Amino acid sequence: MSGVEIFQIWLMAFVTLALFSFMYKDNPIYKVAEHIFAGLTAGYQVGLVWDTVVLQQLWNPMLGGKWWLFVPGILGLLMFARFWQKWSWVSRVSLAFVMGVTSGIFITSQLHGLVLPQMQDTMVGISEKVGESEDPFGSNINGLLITDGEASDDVALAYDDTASVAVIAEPSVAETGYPQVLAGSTSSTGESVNRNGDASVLLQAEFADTAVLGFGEFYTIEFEIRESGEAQARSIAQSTVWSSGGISLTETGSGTFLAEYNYDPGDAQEVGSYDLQFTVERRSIMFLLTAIVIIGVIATLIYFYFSKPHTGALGVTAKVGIWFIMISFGAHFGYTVMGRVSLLIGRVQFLVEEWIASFSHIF
Amino acid sequence: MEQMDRRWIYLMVAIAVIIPFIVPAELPISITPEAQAVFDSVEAIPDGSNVFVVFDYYPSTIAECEPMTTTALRHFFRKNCNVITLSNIPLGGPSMAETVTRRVAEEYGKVYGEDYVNLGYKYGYVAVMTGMGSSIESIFPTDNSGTPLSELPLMDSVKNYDDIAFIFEVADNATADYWVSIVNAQYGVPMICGTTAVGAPKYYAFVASGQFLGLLGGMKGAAEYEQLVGMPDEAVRGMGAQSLVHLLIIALVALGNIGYFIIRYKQRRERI
Amino acid sequence: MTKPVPNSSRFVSLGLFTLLVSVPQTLLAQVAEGSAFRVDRINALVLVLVFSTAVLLYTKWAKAGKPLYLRKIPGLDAVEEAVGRATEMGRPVLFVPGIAELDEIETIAGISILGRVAKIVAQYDTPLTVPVRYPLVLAAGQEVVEQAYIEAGKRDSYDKDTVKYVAGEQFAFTANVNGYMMRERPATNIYMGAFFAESLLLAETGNAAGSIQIAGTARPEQLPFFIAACDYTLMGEELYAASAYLSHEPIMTGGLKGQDFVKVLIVLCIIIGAALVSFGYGEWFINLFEAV
Amino acid sequence: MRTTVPVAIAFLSGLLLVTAFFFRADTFVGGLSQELTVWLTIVGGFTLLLGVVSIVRVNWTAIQRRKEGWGYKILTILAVFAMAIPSVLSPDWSPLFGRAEGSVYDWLFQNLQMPMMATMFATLAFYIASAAYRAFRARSAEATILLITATLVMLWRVPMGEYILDQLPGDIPAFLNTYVMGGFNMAVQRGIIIGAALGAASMSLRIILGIERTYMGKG
Repeated sequence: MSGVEIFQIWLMAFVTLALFSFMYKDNPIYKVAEHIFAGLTAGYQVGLVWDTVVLQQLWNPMLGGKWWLFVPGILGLLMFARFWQKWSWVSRVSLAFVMGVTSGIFITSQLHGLVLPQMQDTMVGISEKVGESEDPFGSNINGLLITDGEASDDVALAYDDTASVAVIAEPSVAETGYPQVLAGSTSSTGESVNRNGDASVLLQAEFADTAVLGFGEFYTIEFEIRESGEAQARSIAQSTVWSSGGISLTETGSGTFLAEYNYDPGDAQEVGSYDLQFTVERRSIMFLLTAIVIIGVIATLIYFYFSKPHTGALGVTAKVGIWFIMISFGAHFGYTVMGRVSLLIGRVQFLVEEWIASFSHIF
Repeated sequence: MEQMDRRWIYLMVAIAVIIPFIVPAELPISITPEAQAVFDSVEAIPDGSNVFVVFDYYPSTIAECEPMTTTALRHFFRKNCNVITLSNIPLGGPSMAETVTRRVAEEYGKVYGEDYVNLGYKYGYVAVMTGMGSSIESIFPTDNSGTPLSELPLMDSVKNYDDIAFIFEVADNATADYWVSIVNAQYGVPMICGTTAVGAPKYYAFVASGQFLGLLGGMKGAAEYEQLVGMPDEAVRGMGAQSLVHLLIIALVALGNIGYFIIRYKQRRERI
Repeated sequence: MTKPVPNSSRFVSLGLFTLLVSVPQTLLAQVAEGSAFRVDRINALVLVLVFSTAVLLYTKWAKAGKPLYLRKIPGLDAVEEAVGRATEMGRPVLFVPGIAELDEIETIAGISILGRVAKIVAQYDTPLTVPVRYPLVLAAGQEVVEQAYIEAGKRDSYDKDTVKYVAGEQFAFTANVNGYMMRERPATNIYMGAFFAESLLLAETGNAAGSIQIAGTARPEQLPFFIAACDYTLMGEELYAASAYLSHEPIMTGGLKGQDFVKVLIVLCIIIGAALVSFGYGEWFINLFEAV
Repeated sequence: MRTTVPVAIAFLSGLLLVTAFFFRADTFVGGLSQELTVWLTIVGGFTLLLGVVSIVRVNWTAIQRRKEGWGYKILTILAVFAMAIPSVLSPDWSPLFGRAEGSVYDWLFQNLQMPMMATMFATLAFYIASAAYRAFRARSAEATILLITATLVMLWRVPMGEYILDQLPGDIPAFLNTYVMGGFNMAVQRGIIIGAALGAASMSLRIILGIERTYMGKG
């Protein structure tokens, strides 16, 4: 450690201890440090503004051909007019410009960037998506063929012409996310899918889940088909929070599940060949958390609603609001304590690890 | 007990904070999902991307914030990302960005101008953030030390937010709100925030809405991040002192309340 | 405080006109050309327009003297009581209008509450001290207090040093005010405005000095300290509501009512959205609020 | 004139920025608003110097009038100049000038200003401990909720405290993070954020339309 470095560390330690000494009581050394501190803080800004504003942003670009920058330059200088009583109103012009531009950015950014997203995220349902299978089939898959029982041409389009239905599929990706659709797992029985017939076809899909379902968690499953070249898939069966959608789910082994659905092609679809898609989402009933969030946001907004007296239902909501607010402020308090303590730790870290450590270089 | 000189309390705090530095103890540091998300989202950025590391904190909070910027820089340099630093703090921000970044860059043998650039400071954060959406050069014609951006090879490929893959904001004040409401909302640049503990509770709202991909709260958050990146440093070392002082403060709160209830109980008895 | 200036109504109507008529028209023209307008931000435009209209209409009504209801804030009654207590004890009242500049809305609210406090103080002839951190706040504060003494008919009791500039630096300011509290032991301390880390230092010293304390600030991170160490606390927007309630300033009242109106809309949207999403029909509705 | 010109400038510049938000950046409005934001960073930069001038003036007056503690105020003024003068001189003349590493400016910042700022805030840890002992009383139901939450959060956020929580039944740390921080706290913060955003937007609107002029120092 060089002499200069030791001097620097001792200087830093001196001002640190000088300011801490105020804890014991006010004293001249503290006052010296405090006044130097106030001056340095002001002086720092002079260098900063001179270099980054006056030179970098104003003077050099003006020399470089952006002559029109003399306008903001003058506006900036006019700020100093406030030190002369008679002309102080002139500084308002500059101030008004700063306030005008800032306000212009503010209105839109506050409403667009804060209010909209925060509102949007509060509109949550009672279940939350925890995991989702990737679309396992990509583009190069076989599909589901629906015939009208006559057009053998249709059959010939893509598949073995003895089968009126052909399924399916080598999943192209199944590496990420859970649940994972298992390779080669989606299938149907070989029965005919004839939209004029009454036979239905059993669609099956298997998926695996790396983690066991936790409390309040469940799967939602969707079979979809997509006409070749069409972007939007059509749902043919969907299990949701509220219903099974005719899909049955059985556990087949450790962590693998089989989803089955009896598809009646007479229901809806046109004759043609389709891509078959299958997705599974792992969801969690988040009733409690959702309720806390929605009630909390609304109660807080109502607490700060001043146009009606807080009586009746409004009063109850506001009362709930204040309890929520107290919990939040408690969290704030805990965190603030943590923050202040950290700052002290930073100084002690310096004193112990650098200053006291430097003793060995001197003594 | 009510009359206890507060200087005794100051002394207890001082002792509690010094002991762990003299007798260090290794403490297990648990990881919150918010900190894990910070690590994961940085990991997910393609190697070699251009990223912002923003020094929006005053020197007063270096103890909480500097471990975050230091670790972030290590994390990015390890991934060979190009780091662009800037600050919206007129008091010390650009100087700290300069010092910290240079120090970490030396660890990784990174070259100024090619691997990292310090844009420095400009007045008016709303204008700075808005203006960089169209052109970084119009707001920062030069870097912090006055070199025109055109002379810095890294800035050839960085014109505005379209060329920025990620924003790592470290703030001890409300500037993080404007990175969210202006840059993230209007330009869709993904971001995370490292903040002092004082600001952390508020930012849970931005994490929930997905506007922040993750959150580091205070020195504990910094310690978690250091742990995740695999480079335990100042914040991890500070956890011992942090623990002791917290326990001391909780004990003081409890003591104060016990005294309060005893007095209240006595008063009530006297009234009867 | 902000007094209506003769030509201000012209700007208001000009602004209203521009915002409500010409901007959408230009924008629609642009859409027709299918060019530069950000159609994807139309939701934000609607929000901006609804919000601006609400604020401006309420402000207009407030200026026209239409009675607009604002509920009373509980902590405000406490102010009167606390000043009364100071009179009984013959000790001064301390009022700190925050430590921010005059361009901060919290400071403006603080100053307008100061006007009310000064009036009560003047009536009871209780000494008042108002330390400030910025010259502009000093000017505004002096004007408000003097006005209050005049309105109370106590012009002669007004002392120009009631409002005084103490120090420009945060902690220097705090140390000074704390010193005052320990020396003079004011019976009542009122903190209304923007406070930062010094909130705790002030409130704790006041607590130690045995003063009744009433605080108000809009900064959530400082509120826990005021709540814990003060007898009454105005939280967040209550501060603004209090100043609007006390000052009957149409600009403040109008703004507050306009915000309240939009708040109700937001609450309704959240309820509708959450219900739709829970039953699985919410996607289109949620997409209406997408910010791009 | 003294009011109309500033109000008109605030109105025009504000309206332009609002309009530009709804147009693409490569339009005329977009370009103009971009130019105005650049101007703002220049004009606003000068406001930082206003504070410096104020400090020097206030301290200088105090010294002239030999006010209490005027001796210390000399130090303040000396410190301003010690920091400012070398920083505005060209680094081409001497490596001590300018703002780069090795300059007087940087040295004073690193070795005096930075440790001082850090220490100023560090003292708050002592005050907060003392306040915790004195002021944080379970006076009412609300204060009790605040106190309990604060204690739990304080325990949760440090390794030793978390160890203690882990000894209790149930996964308290996870509950704190998910329900207290991500539930109750998050909902309240969101309500406050929305309310504050509306407040800020309403203030901005009034500034643009010239209804609000307190910022001009007009009482």
